[in-house]
Amino acid sequence: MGPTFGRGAMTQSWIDIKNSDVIMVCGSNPAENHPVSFKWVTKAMENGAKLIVVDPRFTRTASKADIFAHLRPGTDIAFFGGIINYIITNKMYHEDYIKSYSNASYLINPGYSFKDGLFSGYNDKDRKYVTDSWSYQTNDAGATIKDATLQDPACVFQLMKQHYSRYTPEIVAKTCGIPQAKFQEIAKTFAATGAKDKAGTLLYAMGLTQHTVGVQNIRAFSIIQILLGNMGIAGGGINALRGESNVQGSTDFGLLAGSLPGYNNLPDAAKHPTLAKYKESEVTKTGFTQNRAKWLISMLKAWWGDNASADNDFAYHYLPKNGAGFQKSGYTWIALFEAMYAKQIKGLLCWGQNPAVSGPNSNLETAALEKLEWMMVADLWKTETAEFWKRPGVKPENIKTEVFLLPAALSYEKQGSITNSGRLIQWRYKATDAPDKAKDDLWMVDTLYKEIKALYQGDPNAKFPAPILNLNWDYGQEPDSKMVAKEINGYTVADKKQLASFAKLADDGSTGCGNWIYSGYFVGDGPADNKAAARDTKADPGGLGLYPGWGYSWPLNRKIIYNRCSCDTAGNPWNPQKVLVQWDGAKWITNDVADFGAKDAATGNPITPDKTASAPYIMLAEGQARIFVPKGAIKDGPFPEQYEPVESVIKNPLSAQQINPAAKIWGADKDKLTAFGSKICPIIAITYRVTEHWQTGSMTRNLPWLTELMPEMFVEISPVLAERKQIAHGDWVTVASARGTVSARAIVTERLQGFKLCTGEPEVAGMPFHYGYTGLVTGGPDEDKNYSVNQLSPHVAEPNTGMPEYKTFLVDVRKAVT
Amino acid sequence: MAKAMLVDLSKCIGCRACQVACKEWNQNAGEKTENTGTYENPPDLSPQTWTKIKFVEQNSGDNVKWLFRRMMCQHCTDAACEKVCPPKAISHLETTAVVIDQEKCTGCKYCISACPFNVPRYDAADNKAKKCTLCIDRISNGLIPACAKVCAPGAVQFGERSDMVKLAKARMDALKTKGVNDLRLYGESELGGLGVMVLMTAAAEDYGFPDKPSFPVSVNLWQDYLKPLTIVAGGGGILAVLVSFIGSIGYKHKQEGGE
Amino acid sequence: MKLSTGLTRRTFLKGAGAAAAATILGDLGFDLTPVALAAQNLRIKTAKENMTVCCFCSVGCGAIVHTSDGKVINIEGDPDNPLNQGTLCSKGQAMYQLTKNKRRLDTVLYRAPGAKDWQTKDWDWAMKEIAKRVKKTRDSSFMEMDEAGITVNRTEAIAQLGGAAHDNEECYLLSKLGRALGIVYLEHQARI
Amino acid sequence: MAKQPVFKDGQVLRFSTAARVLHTVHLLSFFTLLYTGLARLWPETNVLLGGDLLLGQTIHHLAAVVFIAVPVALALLYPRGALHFLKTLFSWDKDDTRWMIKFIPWMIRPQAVKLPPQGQEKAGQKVSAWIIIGFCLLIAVSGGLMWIAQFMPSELMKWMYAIHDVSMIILLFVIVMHIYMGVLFPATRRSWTSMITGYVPEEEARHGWRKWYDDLKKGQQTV
Repeated sequence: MGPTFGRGAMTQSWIDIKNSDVIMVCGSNPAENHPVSFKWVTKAMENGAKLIVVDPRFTRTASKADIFAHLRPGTDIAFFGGIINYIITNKMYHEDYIKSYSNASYLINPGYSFKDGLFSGYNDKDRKYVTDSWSYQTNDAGATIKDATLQDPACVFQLMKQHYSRYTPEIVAKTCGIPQAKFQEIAKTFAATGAKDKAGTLLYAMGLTQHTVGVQNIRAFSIIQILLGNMGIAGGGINALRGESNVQGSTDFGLLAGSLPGYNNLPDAAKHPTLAKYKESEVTKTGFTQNRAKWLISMLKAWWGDNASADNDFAYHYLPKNGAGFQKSGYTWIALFEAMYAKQIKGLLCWGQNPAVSGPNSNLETAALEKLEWMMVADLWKTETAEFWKRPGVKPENIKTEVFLLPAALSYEKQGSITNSGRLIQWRYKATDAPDKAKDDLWMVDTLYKEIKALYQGDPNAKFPAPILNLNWDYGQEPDSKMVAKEINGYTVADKKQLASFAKLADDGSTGCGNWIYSGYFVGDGPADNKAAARDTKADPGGLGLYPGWGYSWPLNRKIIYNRCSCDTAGNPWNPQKVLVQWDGAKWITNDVADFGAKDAATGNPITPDKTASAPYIMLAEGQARIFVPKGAIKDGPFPEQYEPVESVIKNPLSAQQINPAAKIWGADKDKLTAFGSKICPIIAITYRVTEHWQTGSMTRNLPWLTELMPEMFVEISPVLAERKQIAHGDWVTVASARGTVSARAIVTERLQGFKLCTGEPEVAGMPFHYGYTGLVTGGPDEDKNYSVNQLSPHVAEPNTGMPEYKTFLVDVRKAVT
Repeated sequence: MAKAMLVDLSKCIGCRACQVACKEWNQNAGEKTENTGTYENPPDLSPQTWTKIKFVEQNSGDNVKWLFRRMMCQHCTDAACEKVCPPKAISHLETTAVVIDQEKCTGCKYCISACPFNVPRYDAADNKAKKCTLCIDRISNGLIPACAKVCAPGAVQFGERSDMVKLAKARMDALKTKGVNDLRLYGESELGGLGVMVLMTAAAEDYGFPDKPSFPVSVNLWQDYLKPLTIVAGGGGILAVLVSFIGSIGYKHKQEGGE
Repeated sequence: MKLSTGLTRRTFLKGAGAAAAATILGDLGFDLTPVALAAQNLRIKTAKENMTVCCFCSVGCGAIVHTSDGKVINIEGDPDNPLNQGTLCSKGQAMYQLTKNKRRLDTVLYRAPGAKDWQTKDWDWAMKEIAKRVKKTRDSSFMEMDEAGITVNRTEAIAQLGGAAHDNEECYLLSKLGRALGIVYLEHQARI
Repeated sequence: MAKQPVFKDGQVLRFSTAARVLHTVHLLSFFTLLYTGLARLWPETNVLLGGDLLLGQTIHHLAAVVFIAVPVALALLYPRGALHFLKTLFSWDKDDTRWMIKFIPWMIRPQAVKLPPQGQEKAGQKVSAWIIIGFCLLIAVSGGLMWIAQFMPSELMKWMYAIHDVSMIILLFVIVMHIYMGVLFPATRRSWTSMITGYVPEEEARHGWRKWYDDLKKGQQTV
């Protein structure tokens, strides 16, 4: 969503789902994995909304759906492409919306082309695209040439129309296994939200992202939402239902390769060797990102204080710079473990995570842990990661890794804030003490830093100690999360006064701010200054359930981003019943914080709607949603194209390219893949979560009330497959892929069915990924068995984000030989 | 006025928060279970498990239905358990909740076999019968039961009985317009009106409910006559004895005549 | 007494019900049946309410942790939180067992190379040892320049993972410390 | 058990020691069972145990075990005696039928009724024995099942409680008659002493159980 709209976050809040007219659930299972979101889906359905669920499996969400369809895993783009085609051919798109709020009218350079599955600029030696040809036509003054009538064959609209004309209902049936009648019904129902006063929303999760075409899956649906005018309106949008309580916060704070807090890119050795080069490529002329220099410099000030000043580029060189990474495949998750497996990584700091179960191809990843010299794990339990050296099938004496296991405190045994996936920051309080010696992570990080700093102070010939010694790090003897919050919020360096918002950030070093998007959430020491702790539930302007008085949504407590699009160019709301913002002729009425210039910052008088009509997507240089993504923002094509998963049993019906040409594939000895057409592993495997367990299960497999509900690892298969393999209900079976095996109980159910419309009628086997080999319940009775399904998943990844392909690979299911 | 609970199975998503909330509020322990080929666990109610969700899969043609049924005490107005309980340990409280007084219960297990919904369970640990109390400690302090509070989609509502019936009827009308058929508000009148009414979107049997719940014949026929018959037997015996005794006054051993 | 499925039994029961209710209403301390007595003491009546947000998925449901003198006695949904309005899911409702759980780690543990089991250590020792290893590995692998002669100031020998379940303030310090050490292999759950 | 002489100073041996032990045990345990059992219906009557129903239940279980174990043990110890007893119980002849016909008039005005000669057990005694033993068996079986009700199918158990209580009611009625016959009924009221000593006056035996008396005279050992 970042490349399409400018921000990578959920565009609505959870409560806003109740305002939707049609809810499409694809690649997620909210009733099971985000059950309380179903409070709002149920409310929407009570107001007459329709629920469409498209999933390889009939889930508990599907049990409540008005329309349900089985979809072959890995064919989401074919399905969405089919809907785009349906919308265009039936002219159900929202014409004024796409004309003024999207780049549909932009003309594209003739250099761009798409032939038989490949975009222009592909270099198959290093499986990468050179993306220069994907660019807008500009006149000699540098402005983009547009055709408002959308007829010019070179305009984005026509290129899109031509591109998706190949996605006919027949192709959708052949590829996805959805009967044409059912597909028409779904397309018609969802496309109806193209009407001005209708809102359609998508609830998606890892089901769409964990593919080698993950980003393009979301891109495809973004195009649908732009065409139907569903972005930026109440009840409309695209919602990533994220899995962890503060995964939004951890992503906002840059805990990812190549990322800094506030989504500023980590400097890249090749692209931004100096601060000047960084400003040149990262700071745009137009759009809100023209302020990026202020955000980065304020962060550098917050990190290195007085040691960051104009004359040393604000300690820009203290930041590590990204290189090519492991075998030029970057530093993301799989590259990290491949580097560890190749002995390049010697030490690991593992804070509250359990990669031995959650990482793909865990046989390789736990073998990689054995190659480490030392490793630190901070967690609440003895997790599989902490005890990888005594996992089934290995001899501890052969594993030389030192392991430090630090006891951590729980969410209500410490104080701080977390951000839900609707960008809402909420404050949490300490209710009770942590058990015995356990400490909260804030204390651990603080103590570790102080110990490291002491070592560097004591060693004159330490290597480049400056970034460590000069770090601005003083949060009290016992670190206080409130002091950290004040640093994150931002302050004026001179008098240490808290800033009200990022509007006042400067790039001259006069302000310090840990994370600009959080600026405004902790504006002082007073009780009302901790906005994350605000608990006013009365304010509900427009009755839309925005509740601005509860907690604080970044940025600036805005609930629905891109909300300028909820009105036409003249400022009249598309849907008078659900008003986010409205121009009343003289000024803007704002039920939600405006995501555009509503008032002139200097003079304070209102800005007329026509001025902001052309740039509702303020985080993009062109200010308009990108149906076509130009140049480098995306690595595998300006338009989403259907490709088969890396391990597939079917030939790609759309083009000669079998898999995503830019997909990342690694070649270590344990990275074996099932070749196309192999008969050994003919069954499509999908992995997922259940309500009763959470992620790797280390938290929930130690709770008797939850292990009672879901005690053992299981695999769900259709009666046809069960019959063919002589497997009965409740039998122990072995599931094997090219990389490993796992044993599981068989659940034979009609909720899974073979895909009769696809060639070879492939079957599907579904497995949860919560089980492992430590904890009150490991997933089965045998001590010496590892019940983690990720022993099967492959080390192949999506080109833009490096997201592994968990959701579809090939396995065989056999009766366990006991 | 009488309170009631409405369990709206058309909204239930089977997330089983009610099962955990019941255990958390009543501090009931988790049980050791195994996967028997279904999501449903534990397999049955028990002294520790006072409510659970039954997963029922129905396959008609290619479309699949997945029903979730809430097993719990239905708190009947005409409660078979209350009727048969010899030590009168079971009584109606707060006009709706049928509660077993743990002090008075002598573990005779009579209520277990009498219940038309097979709910009470015998706890060998303390020789008592255990079942859902409709969170009597919560509702008698103005709170709503733990399972009603926790239910996210709002499938479990608690309040005045009239409001619950109105709510259910409105929901059924809405569902009818959406084309859902064989709707039924189970418990509106059954057994004198169940304290826990169930809104069904399939036949009662599909969910595992008896279509017409009633007192087991043995209980109904028998329970009304137990006490009076005992008196009749005892009294009648004594009466017969008196008649014989009076009749044989003046009986002399010899008068009976030789053999 | 005829087979009373008709009114007599209902009225009788209603009477009984009323009688029972009377005892409740008449709870001015006299002749309370034991059950009614049990019904009175609500275990969270005098508890302190601490607000928190569920630690599992990212809906962000509010919850109340009831404690009495520092010990958790009950956790249930926070009715004021507009996101969940007092409701939770099965995991959120089981949060109570996270703190009262003998499987929770409560001491610092260390596993020596090749060892078969853990040894108990203390914080001071562990933190110093970890700091030593971080410094040794960082200094032995630190790259000030890359082959193209550009200052990069990074180490590719230390990886940092986690964590999506930390507080924002903890994530910030993890990010700050990681980058200050020059770590580029820095990932967490959002990636997988 | 020592061989007891059949005739001893004008008395005839009617009940062996085993029979008397069985009868006393049954007498005691029956009333305990009845008392503790009825406490279920009228808890207020449970005065002796201070209203402790649980104690009542435990005693009930204890007495039940005794009630069942003793006859079984004695039957095993004295199979011959037990067999004989059953044989006599289930022998039936014309005299017995005619006896039964006259039974009600005999009860109301014994002085006006002449009864046919009877064997070791009068017809009435045989019938009441059948009823008592039959329902005791029923009440034992249903009681046993009730004890482990949690393992039993609830459909079956629904009837066990009813059978248990019905048997109790019938037994109550029959026992009242049994006591009356043994202790109060003028025609037979002296026979309760025989349960203590085991002997009945020769004249009583001749009068009441003529056939049995003649057999004894002929030297048949019939106890």
